[in-house]
Amino acid sequence: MQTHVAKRVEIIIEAVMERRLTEALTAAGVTGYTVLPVQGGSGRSGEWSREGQVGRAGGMVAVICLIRPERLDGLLEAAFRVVERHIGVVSVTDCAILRAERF
Amino acid sequence: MQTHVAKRVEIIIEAVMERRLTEALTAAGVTGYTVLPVQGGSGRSGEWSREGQVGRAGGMVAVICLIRPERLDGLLEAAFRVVERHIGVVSVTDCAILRAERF
Amino acid sequence: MQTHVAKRVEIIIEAVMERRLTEALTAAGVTGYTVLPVQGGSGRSGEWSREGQVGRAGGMVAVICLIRPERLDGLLEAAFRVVERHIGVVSVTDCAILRAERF
Amino acid sequence: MTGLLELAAQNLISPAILCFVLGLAAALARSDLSVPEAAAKALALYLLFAIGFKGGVALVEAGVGVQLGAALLAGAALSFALPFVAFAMLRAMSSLSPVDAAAVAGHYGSISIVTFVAATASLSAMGVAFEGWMVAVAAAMEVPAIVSALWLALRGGAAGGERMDARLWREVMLNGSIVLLVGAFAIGWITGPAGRAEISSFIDAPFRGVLCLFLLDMGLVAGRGLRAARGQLTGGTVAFGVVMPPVGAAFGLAAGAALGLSTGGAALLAVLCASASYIAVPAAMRVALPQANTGLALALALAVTFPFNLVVGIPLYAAAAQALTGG
Amino acid sequence: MTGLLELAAQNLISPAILCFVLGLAAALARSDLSVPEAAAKALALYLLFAIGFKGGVALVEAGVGVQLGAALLAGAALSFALPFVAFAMLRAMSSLSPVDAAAVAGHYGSISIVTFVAATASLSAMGVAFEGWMVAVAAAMEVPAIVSALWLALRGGAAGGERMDARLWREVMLNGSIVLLVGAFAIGWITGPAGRAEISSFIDAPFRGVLCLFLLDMGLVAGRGLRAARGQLTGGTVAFGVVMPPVGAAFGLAAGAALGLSTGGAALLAVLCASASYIAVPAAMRVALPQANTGLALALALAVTFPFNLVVGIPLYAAAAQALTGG
Amino acid sequence: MTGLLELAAQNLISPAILCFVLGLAAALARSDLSVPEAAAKALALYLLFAIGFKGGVALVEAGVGVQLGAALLAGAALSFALPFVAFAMLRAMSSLSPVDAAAVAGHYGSISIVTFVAATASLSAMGVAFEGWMVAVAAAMEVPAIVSALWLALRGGAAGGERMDARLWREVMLNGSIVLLVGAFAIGWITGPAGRAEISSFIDAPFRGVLCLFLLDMGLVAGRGLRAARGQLTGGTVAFGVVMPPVGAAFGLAAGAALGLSTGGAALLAVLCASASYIAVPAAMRVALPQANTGLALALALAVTFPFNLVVGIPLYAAAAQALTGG
Ligand SMILES: Nc1ncnc2c1ncn2[C@@H]1O[C@H](COP(=O)(O)O)[C@@H](O)[C@H]1O
Ligand SMILES: Nc1ncnc2c1ncn2[C@@H]1O[C@H](COP(=O)(O)O)[C@@H](O)[C@H]1O
Ligand SMILES: Nc1ncnc2c1ncn2[C@@H]1O[C@H](COP(=O)(O)O)[C@@H](O)[C@H]1O
Ligand code: NA
Ligand code: NA
Ligand code: NA
Repeated sequence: MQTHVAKRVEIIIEAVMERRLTEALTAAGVTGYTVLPVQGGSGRSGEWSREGQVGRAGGMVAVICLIRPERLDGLLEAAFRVVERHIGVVSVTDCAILRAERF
Repeated sequence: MQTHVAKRVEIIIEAVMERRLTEALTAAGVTGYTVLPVQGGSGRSGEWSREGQVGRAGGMVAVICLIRPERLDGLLEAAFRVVERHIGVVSVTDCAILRAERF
Repeated sequence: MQTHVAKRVEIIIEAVMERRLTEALTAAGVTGYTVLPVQGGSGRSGEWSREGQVGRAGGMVAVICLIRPERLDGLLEAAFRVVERHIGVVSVTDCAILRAERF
Repeated sequence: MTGLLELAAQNLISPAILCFVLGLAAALARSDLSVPEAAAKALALYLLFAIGFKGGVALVEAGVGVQLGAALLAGAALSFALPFVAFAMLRAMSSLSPVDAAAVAGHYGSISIVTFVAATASLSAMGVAFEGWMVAVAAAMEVPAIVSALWLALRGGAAGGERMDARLWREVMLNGSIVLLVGAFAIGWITGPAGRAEISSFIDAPFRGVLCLFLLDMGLVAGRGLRAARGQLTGGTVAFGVVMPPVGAAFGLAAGAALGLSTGGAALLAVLCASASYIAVPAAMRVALPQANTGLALALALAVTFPFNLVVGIPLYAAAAQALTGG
Repeated sequence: MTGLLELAAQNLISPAILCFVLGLAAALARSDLSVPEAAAKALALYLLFAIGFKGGVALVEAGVGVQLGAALLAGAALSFALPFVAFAMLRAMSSLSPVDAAAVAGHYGSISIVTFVAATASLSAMGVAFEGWMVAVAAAMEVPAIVSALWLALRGGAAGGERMDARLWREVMLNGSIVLLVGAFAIGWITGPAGRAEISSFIDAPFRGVLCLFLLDMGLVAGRGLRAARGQLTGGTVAFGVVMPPVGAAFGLAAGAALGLSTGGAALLAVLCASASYIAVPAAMRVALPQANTGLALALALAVTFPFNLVVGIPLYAAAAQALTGG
Repeated sequence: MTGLLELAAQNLISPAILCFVLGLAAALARSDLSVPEAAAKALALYLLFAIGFKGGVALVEAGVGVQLGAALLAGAALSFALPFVAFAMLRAMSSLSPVDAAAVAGHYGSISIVTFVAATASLSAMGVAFEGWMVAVAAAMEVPAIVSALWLALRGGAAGGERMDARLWREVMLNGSIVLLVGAFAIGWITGPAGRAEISSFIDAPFRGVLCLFLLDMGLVAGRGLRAARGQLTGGTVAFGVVMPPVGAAFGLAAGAALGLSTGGAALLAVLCASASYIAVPAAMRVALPQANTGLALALALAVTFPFNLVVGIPLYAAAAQALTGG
């Protein structure tokens, strides 16, 4: 099948920052994203798990964004401004997509 | 460790189409897949979130499929026939897998 | 933006083995990981879905680990010792990360 | 007329309606108040089980009669016919494409079980009796509208997948809420008043309180739907969302009178005709009519018609039924 | 004999059993009816808490005596011994490998708390009294069977990981359902009748209704299990699934009589011996015996033995206990 | 003094407290017992709705008076002022950085609604009357402390994002628990005793039982928090966690006496001042003060101060209020 080169950006970030991040992405011209729930994790700031949460303060989400390669830098800069001072990680993978007219 | 070249296909699709998709994948010779819940997202058809859902009509899922490279085309064609007329995205990444005898 | 080469390891494993896996990862020097819930799947041992579960015996989780390339082998060996006799899959993707000082 | 206004005012200040208003206001103000998806589904299961079960028990007391059969047939026929009425109105009142109009029409032919539940609670509070087995009529009205909608869409130029294949047909007929409603009805019918006595402190005592929490969630969902669909809800479609319910209700009242239902029964049939589906139909439409704008249909059903019926419709149809049946 | 059949028929048309049947039928018909995972877990927490708490309160009234100690020991011994019986039967009746047979045997030595809860509800409905603290015996019977099963598996040729390491041991002893059951028992015992009075409208009034919804979910799960395991459920294993319960029950009845338990107490001990675990044991087996086919064990326990006990077993064991104890 | 000890002992062996202890013990023993997140949230929604609604109904009976207004103002002022007290104590007692101390201080100025609910249950059990509308004061005390904490953090050297921007301000004011509490209060006030009668078997009868299950979960969460934060909870911070509550309570008692509240009302104001937030404040701090160690603040609030108040504090403050108001 005909596929097109793209980038898959995965941003794992605190749930309280989700809206701020997706708005920043949209402002940076991103046309779509998908949010996955996160059940737990560990990092420099210690270990946590969804079961031990009260309120939303501690939870995290994973935001996945498929974009054309030329948009990557704009996206990363927008994302970075949001995550900069917060915990979380950002990774980028090369990928191929179907239906490129959608992106 | 000994790893083997493979493809990781990620299909984000409406929950109502999940069974149709996984059956099509199985029919196309796929030996395994994993379904992740999706919490929300945004695309050409607007923004949605699991919290705002009644019934299953609006939710989405992410189906992940690790396959040998030679099977990729069959899988994509099968997947495409299901998603074609529906909202959702399909991406493919190169990856390496352990225990290739399982695939 | 400045990115750094890294590996993204995704381990899909039975929920009962989650703690054993994350402890093995930590022992192998992994500094962080994220656990995603899994809703269902299919493989050599058949099909399952979270809705059909009683207790934790049948569920699975996806553990995602971003690491520096030189740590990959240690991680895979640690992971393999845990998953070896169990069902589940392990895949590795090349990726780029922001904020490499965190890994 | 005073009686009617009083009824409406009384209805308005019940905890249940106010909970809906609270949810709506919270969502419009973008509060992060939310009912977890699993909890909302559990509340729905409870309401479906309780209302179905009570209906079945009521059937034991009433006996299976010709009237029940006639009401089931009438309900199915209304569900089948109303999408044509709705389609015509939509084409006249709005600029929706034929396919979108067909999808919306399907939602309005089918029913909203929560509106039904709220109506039974209101009638009980007003002391108006109704046929307990009316819930079976509700179940019979869920599906036929889907068939009409797909037919209208095909005629309206939809291509390809919008056939009602056997699989979709099975999915629709066996969707969870129908199965639970009908199953609980059967269980109530089999176990009868003895069964009801056994679980009464579960299905009767907390019923209204659970309805309050459920309506809180419905308000939240409706409010989010409104915000998501702000761009799409044109004047024409919104007008349809408040005009269609009384039109549907008129059909229901006429049928109820023809069937010789009690005042409450006629009011409930009116409520069923007036209400719009937001569970079974959207799911079927997403599969069969993926190109239709189901977001719009859902927003209309949930954020316009549902509150209209809850606040204005239920007391209105009840008053009309009273006038009509002289009850 | 008439009395027995009547009992069974009565049992069959209770709302609880019919809810199970509804769930089973819905799953077999592939309806999308489902109880969210979180809601099902919450219902289970409620049932465990309520049954444990009531047991503890009952102990205040009965007093801690020699009989309780003896019953706990007998329960643990039965749980330890029954896997050997089950293993021998499985090797004779089916073609399961030793390791798979050991895994299944472990499930049958342990207990199903929902079967126990359903049995207490049936006994109460029949007006048969029982020792309230029997729930403590249930807790004592959860784990020993796992030890026997692992021993049998090792002897049967399982290699490597199937040692019961300290960590697994702790996980099994402190699994959520045991901790909640024993903890609620202790709380009931400490707070006594005054504590029960305080929360009675939470743990008593809605109890049977909650059980109905829970059994609806169990039916759904059992039905899905049946569909998933259709290929693996051979005649031999299914036969084992309905023969083993009465065999286990016979052991339980004998022990109950020897201990001098009341009619209801003996019946409950029989139910515990007859029932098969589907929570604690499968989790332990996945860790310690990953090569065993736990899917098969789970399908047998849930989709064959659980309904058998629910529908046929409970009234049967109750009648046998009545005959035996002359109660 | 005997009366006080008796009260404390009585409080200790209530099912609710014992459920908390069970959860705490289970988590510390690393049992896998857990309440699903959705179920815990649903229980919280129930408690907030019930307590808010009852408060609103109580206001109908009491009438809106000057005392309510004064109490709301006093509550807001206390919430605003207490972080300064807490900050000073933390700087003296521990080696926390100014920013971390400010974050912790913010938690202690705000309130824990579960502690409040548990206190109302204890007071009812002791037969001590209180102003039903005190729950409105609780709502008024949630937010002001956040403003003080951010000001303290800025003064203490925090850089950049720790401004309270309009968006964060809205998020905090409209956080779900405030909206539900205030909304339910309004609904109770509008529908009055008639509304309460309608849903009493939902919000009154099972209330204490639901509180038990909720406290079980709080115990689990507190235990997990303790294990996660073991390294960070130094002697100084733990000492603060048990010294700050009585200090806060003293302010509350004084204000209560000055306002002329009843014995129970003064006790509840003390409880509000003594308790520490673990929902609204942590979320605001994560956004506005990401560099602060909110894990420590949460562990202190949940795993030190919450149990202290539950077990020791509530009876202590009640006894003090009794002595003070001579009630
Ligand atoms: N190396 C990593 N791989 C995957 N996820 C990570 C990694 N490091 C951190 N995370 C995730 O990011 C969260 C915060 O990390 P940190 O900022 O290091 O405390 C963790 O709880 C994990 O969910
Ligand atoms: N570029 C994208 N990256 C990630 N997910 C996307 C993207 N575009 C769409 N999606 C997902 O697919 C769903 C439907 O997209 P659409 O068909 O564009 O409305 C969205 O709600 C997202 O969950
Ligand atoms: N090829 C695959 N791609 C993605 N997930 C897989 C694949 N194979 C197996 N899995 C996942 O691993 C689980 C166990 O697989 P198995 O060990 O083959 O029974 C399945 O239920 C899936 O969730
Ligand atoms: Na209708
Ligand atoms: Na057994
Ligand atoms: Na406070």
